[in-house]
Amino acid sequence: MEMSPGHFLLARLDDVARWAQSTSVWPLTMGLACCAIEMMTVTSPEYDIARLGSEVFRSSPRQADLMIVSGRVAQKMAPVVKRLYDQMADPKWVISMGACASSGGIFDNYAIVQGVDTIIPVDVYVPGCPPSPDGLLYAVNLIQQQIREGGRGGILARS
Amino acid sequence: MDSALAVLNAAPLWLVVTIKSALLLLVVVTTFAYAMLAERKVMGWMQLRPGPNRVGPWGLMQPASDAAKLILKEDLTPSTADPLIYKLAPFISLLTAFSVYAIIPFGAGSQGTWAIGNVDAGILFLMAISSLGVYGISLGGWASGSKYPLLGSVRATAQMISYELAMSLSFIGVLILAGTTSLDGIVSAQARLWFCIPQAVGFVIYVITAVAETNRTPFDLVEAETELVGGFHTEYSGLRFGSFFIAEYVNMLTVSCIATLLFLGGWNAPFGLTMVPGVLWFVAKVATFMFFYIWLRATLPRLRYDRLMAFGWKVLLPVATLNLIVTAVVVAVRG
Amino acid sequence: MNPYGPVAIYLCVALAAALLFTFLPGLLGRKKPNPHKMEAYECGVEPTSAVAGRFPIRFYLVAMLFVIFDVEAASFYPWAVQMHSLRVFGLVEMVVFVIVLAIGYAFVWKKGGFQWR
Amino acid sequence: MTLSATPLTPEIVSRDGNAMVLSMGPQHPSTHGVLQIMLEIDGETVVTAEPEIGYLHTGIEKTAENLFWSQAQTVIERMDYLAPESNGLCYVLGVEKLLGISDRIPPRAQQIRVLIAELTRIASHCVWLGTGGIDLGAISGFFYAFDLRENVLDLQEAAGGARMHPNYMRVGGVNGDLPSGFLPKLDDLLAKLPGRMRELRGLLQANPILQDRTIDVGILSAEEALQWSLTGPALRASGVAYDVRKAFPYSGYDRYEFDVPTRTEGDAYARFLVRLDEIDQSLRILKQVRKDLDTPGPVMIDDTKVAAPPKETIALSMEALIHHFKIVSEGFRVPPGDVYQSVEGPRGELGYYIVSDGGNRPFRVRTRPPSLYNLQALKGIAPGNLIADLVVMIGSLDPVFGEVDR
Amino acid sequence: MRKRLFNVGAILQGLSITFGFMFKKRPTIEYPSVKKQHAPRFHGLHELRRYGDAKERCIGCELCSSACPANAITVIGAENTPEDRKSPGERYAARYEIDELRCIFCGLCEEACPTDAIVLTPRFEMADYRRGSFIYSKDRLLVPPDAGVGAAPDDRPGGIPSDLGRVAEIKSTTDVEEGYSATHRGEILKTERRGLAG
Amino acid sequence: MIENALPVAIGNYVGLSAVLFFIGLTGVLIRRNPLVMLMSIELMFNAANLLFLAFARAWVHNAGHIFAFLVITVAAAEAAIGLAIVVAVFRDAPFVDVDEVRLLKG
Amino acid sequence: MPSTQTPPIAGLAIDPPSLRPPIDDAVIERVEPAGLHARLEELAAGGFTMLLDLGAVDYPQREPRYDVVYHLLKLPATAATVAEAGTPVRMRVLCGVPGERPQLPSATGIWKSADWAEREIYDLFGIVFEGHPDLRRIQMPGDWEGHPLRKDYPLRGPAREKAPRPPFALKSNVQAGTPPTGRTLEALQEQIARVREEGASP
Amino acid sequence: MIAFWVLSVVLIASAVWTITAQKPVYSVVGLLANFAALAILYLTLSAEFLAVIQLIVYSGAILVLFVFVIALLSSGVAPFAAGPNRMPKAALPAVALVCVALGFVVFAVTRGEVAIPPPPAGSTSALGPVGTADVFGSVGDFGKALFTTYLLPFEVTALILMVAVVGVVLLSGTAPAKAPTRRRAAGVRRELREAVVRDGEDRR
Ligand code: SF4
Ligand code: SF4
Ligand code: SF4
Repeated sequence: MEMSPGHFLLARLDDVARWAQSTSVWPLTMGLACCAIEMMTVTSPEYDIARLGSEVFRSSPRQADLMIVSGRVAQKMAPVVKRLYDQMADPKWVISMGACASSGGIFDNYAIVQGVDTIIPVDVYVPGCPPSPDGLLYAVNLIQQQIREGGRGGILARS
Repeated sequence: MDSALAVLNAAPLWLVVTIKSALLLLVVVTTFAYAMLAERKVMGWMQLRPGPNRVGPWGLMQPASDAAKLILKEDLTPSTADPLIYKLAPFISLLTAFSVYAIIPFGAGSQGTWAIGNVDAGILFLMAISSLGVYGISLGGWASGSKYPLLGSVRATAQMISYELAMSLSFIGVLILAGTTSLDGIVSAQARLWFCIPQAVGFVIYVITAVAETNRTPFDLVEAETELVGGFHTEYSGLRFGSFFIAEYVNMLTVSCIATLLFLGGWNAPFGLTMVPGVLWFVAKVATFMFFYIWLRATLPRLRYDRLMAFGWKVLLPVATLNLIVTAVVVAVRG
Repeated sequence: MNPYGPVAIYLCVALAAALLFTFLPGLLGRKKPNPHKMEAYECGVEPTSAVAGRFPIRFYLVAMLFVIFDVEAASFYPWAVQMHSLRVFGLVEMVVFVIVLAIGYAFVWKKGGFQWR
Repeated sequence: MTLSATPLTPEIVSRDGNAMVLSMGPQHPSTHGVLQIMLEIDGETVVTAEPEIGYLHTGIEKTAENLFWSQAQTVIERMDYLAPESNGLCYVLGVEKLLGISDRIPPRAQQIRVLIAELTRIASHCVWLGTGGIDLGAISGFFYAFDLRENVLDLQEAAGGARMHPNYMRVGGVNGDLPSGFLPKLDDLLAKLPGRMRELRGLLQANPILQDRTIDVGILSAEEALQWSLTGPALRASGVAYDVRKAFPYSGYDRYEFDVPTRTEGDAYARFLVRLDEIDQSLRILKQVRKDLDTPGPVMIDDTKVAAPPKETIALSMEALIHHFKIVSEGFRVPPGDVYQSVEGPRGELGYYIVSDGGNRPFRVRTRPPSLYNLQALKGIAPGNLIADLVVMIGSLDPVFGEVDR
Repeated sequence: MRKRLFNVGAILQGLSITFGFMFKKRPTIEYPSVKKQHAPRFHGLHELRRYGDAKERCIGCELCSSACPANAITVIGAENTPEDRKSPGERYAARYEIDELRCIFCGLCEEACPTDAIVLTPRFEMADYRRGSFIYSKDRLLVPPDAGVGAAPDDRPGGIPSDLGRVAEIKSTTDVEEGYSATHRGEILKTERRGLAG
Repeated sequence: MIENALPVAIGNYVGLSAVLFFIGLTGVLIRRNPLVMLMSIELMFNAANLLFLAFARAWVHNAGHIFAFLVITVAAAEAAIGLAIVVAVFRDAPFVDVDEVRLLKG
Repeated sequence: MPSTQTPPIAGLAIDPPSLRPPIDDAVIERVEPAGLHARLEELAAGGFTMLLDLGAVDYPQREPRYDVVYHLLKLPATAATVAEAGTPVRMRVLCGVPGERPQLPSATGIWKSADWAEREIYDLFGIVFEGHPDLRRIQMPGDWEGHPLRKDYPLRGPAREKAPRPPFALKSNVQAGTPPTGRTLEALQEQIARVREEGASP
Repeated sequence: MIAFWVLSVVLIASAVWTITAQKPVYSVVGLLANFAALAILYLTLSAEFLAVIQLIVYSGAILVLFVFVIALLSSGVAPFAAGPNRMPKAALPAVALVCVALGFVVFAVTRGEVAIPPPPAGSTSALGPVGTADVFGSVGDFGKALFTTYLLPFEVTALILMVAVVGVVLLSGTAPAKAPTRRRAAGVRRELREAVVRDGEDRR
């Protein structure tokens, strides 16, 4: 494909932007259930998500890039999760961590939302109950990969 | 090299100064970035983990990527906020944080001090400018139109002004000894004895207030994530939030510089080790002070708000006053 | 050159830099507003009420006391610088000054002005 | 009358001139999950605190009614997710009582149960210690504690196959003997633990700021503690030495020597100390169990009515195959009746009231959630304190919302 | 009580402890480059086994499906035909699907299987971008023909092999280090990365 | 380098000071918000200070500085007391309007 | 396509507590609703300082339909050592509640901790506790309909129970639009191609 | 020279902004700019120390107090934040008069028609460039004057400040904040909660 120099420059800039966004994914401090403990564990010495530049857990959705829905989303909690997602500043990503968040898991019942993707868009699903912390690290890797290779983000409006 | 100097000499003064200023700002911002990285790494080491190490070699590109990310982040203004003040607040914070470096000398050469402006009332200007730093926080929290930021900013303002008092009092001891308000003069007054020895009490007070003024653990009640979510900057996103962040770290750097200048002998070499250039000594002292900051953060829990205020007013203020009276007595008696 | 000349230039540069830092994101960040995003944050629930409520008097008090004691601190500066020449005279002066203020300080203490709960 | 927010605001404000209503949680870094507390604050002082729970209501009890007895254990473990195996143990003990096989559990299985339960307690207290430290702003403690927890979880993973919900306890014993290489690893942990505890105590327990933040915060007298049905460390910190392991021993706990640490102050610091001491006591128990574990033996009851025969036998005997099919495809039946069984979980008395109607699924599993009752006491102790103290109080009560909300 | 705050000694002790930790060995596993070796019993991604002679172990008995508390397994058995014997027994699984997103990795299926056909391996890297890609059907669960373990039973009733309980201990028939080809995700990503991301 | 004369004629300073003073005065007159009124008063104080300093500079005499300092001190005290009154009076009032204050009107 | 799940074996016991085997877990007492409050007060005064637990069970085929179960613990506040605590007495008080307009007096006046437990029973079973200071739903959102732990409440809730389930992949909840089965490499690639054409959707 | 005119424009503009701004906070920002400009103006007048004090006391303390009071008192609630801005009718002529007088004064003074009184005898110190040690307007110079010639006013400031402290404390009436009792009326709690807990129906 032909590219004008300007376009080329823009594309490179876009690459840089994507690199920056992918290496500085700050998660939102939001724990829901058991998975949240494993989410905390990724910061622990053994796994240390800091290595990937993501240890800056922000409690305010305004400053976070990544929402890790870690655990079961109850019907009562669903509006809260949605609101928090809405309140995050763009660009933002979502990891649905664990069976419960992704599909309801074993709790196919009245109380649990059957998959958080019914209320907010999910970028990466992590199966497991709970996923091991390295499984979550893998998911963070996938998010990074996605940002770098064409997901939301960058400077060219692509969404 | 020579030709470069020649060009410099030929250039009009204002241009030289502008270039110098820009360079200095660049240095300050870079130092901030790596101070932050250093904090993350040192904290990591103290916590049994390596810290950022995958973004660039040894994680050295981490600050760059964080900054670029923050720039590209959506910039939000909540509808409850007062848009003008909301946008002004981080600007004020940043401006005051940067401004201080106009008068901070980093070393002395044959042609005088290495500073943008070597002002006679240097230390007073430090105080004046840093006393403006509180606006960013108080206005920012208020303008967000949200409860957590409001609470955070009220706390922050109260804390910062309380400790500012003790901080200025701790300077006065140094002033008495040095007899001048120029930073240059204060450093030269320490050629033989660093003021952290005769002014030990003042130094301790200064360290405490410095930590409190920059809202760091154990005085980080302003941000106190676990109590007030994000404190005054809860509603800020992107680089506006980043500005507060930068301001905080630049302030950290500033107080480290001040500690070095006022109490640790500035660029004076210890033990007569003069073969190492003074600037390096200066940098080393600042770095040590910064390390101490990080170390504290890795170790200590946070004080409770009422304790903090009571400590500032009931302990630090009288002790600082006493300290300077005692200093004055000594000076008056011994001359 | 007047030493404040470079300072002024530096301040202008700093001003420009600060402007750049704080107003750049407004240009570069993409905006995608939605109604919830514009709401004030309150831990994920609807804002419970407009930001309202008054703060207890001790918060005001601290600011007011600060103003007063800050003036006190400000008047220490010239004194400190002149201490070497003023000697005992200056000392006495200042002790008087401090004692007068200490009365006020003690009064506040006694009235519980430094009591935060 | 339901009042909507906008018109009410002035009323709330004017009630005594200076109130602000603030929602702390459900997403708040220090509510340890999804607790919401509606606060009426006066500056920084809490006037009224109204906890609102249910943000994690999972319908576990209902789901359990729809699963086989053995399958139900998987959901039950997910209640107190910091101590899954305490849940599992309690449930299993209850079902065994209903089945009338309590006496026939092999001793080695019981030892392993005690081992896993105590490991779980340590892991759980590590999480509490870490997050409690974070609440107070002492971040490093979090990492040291989680490093310790990681070692415990490695053991759990080796034995049960999963880090958090291994489903290792089984009706009739445990699921498989300890794997090879487990005991040396356990020894490593036992060797590492005292040193790490010393460091943690040095860093946290001795820290004057931490003491200042916790001492005299959230005081509950013994009477109050009983009124609020506090159990576990929270009750023992108020001076009542009630420990299910001593009062109603199970799984052979009466064979081990350990103390029940108590304190009388009843404040957050006392709860903190009691938990730390409990880790030490767990270590003591672990050392004793470790000695027993050298003797091999069966770990599962030999009763094809409740436990599928070992897989190796399936290939050999038709009968075993049929039992296997029956147990797997329709589960086992439990005679009708009801039973209350409790164990000492890390948070207190964890109990199950189990009702069976004779079918292959539980008719009702009612949990006695220690966190729910412990957390409820917050209503009593929160008012009049600072927000910062509230954070400490929540931390010191150590609620787990999987269990509070179930 | 306030005196407590001035206990400088304790603060110094705390400082020395954190300082000391700087020089301890760090237990960190550098994840993407080094992978944690999970315990053999670890409940990770499922795998459907074959015998050494490449016949499928699964006999389509649906026990795993009924043991599964999360209803994550769907098995539809079919009769083997003499021309095309998929498994040694009479029946085989015509369709075998696991919804890995539903699955809670409890291991009950593995325990239920009378032929050790379904096992949980220590693979933990299962995350993916689309919900649909978590329905693991036979083509992704079944190990490659050359990865079979154990000798197939000849005439045992129902095709129950004699190596029960032992092959389940071998938790990974495909090499862990070799990139999880069982999921096919690697290849797809390699060719189609940009498309997958939303 | 050393400028012994004022940068501009002293009259300009007087004028500027007067303008500032009257702006402050106008503020006090037209605003009913006590905070803004107090701020306007501060403006007036500052106008006075400017004059002090301008004359001090013109005459190279210290007294102006001393008096400006005293003015600042008084202004600080005034602000603290003034705001204390505002807070005391208006803490419980829904509106801030000095006309609404019966207390002051007797 | 029939489910492969084996149907449950329903138990036959209508009133399991009456059939219980001799298990020594607590002193059991059955009380009529009318006498409940008095009895509880008596017990509390008699040393049962702690309300260990308060739960309910629904026996749909029995009358009275609900059992509210109080577990009490006799534990002196002065039990400062394990020896003093000894083996406390555990007591179970069962109280049948009729299915029509189930009501009971509240125990919040006796033990503070009954507060949330009673709210929970109200929420999940619909049993009203008279005299409770603040009887609201606690686990479910305030506008929830029905009482989930009643036996006649479907596991998945009334709304979802009626919704049609996808024909194949019975057990998964894959949303419509993804191919139901046979997720081969080709199918995935096909899907990817489609997605790219449509321009990535969220 | 240039500085003076630029600064006067800034000064007047910010002063006008201060008294006309809609919200008190805007006034504060205006005043902040005003004070900063004034400080620079002081510098051009060789009043180094006063410039610093201007920043420290006015900008750093008094204005912070204003911000604080606004933040605490109004907390962003509309009526307080904006404040009534009515101009009493009676004040109109006064304002007009003031404007006329103002115009006259400015006109007269800039034309030099008002006689500037001559300097009193005896200046204090040398006049160096601002920012060099111990010259007119520097800290040292100021200190010397304040602590010798003008000692009395200095000690009087202490008195003023002391009185202010006492006044502030008395006005604030700081009865030590009583910890609210644990038992507040259940009614309050209930009302609070009903208002606060999300309820679908009443919301619009
Ligand atoms: S997926 Fe498992 S571990 Fe995660 S929240 Fe659900 S039940 Fe807990
Ligand atoms: S591991 Fe458990 S949940 Fe997963 S498929 Fe097997 S039985 Fe079902
Ligand atoms: S239990 Fe084993 S043999 Fe039976 S269908 Fe499942 S995998 Fe196949």
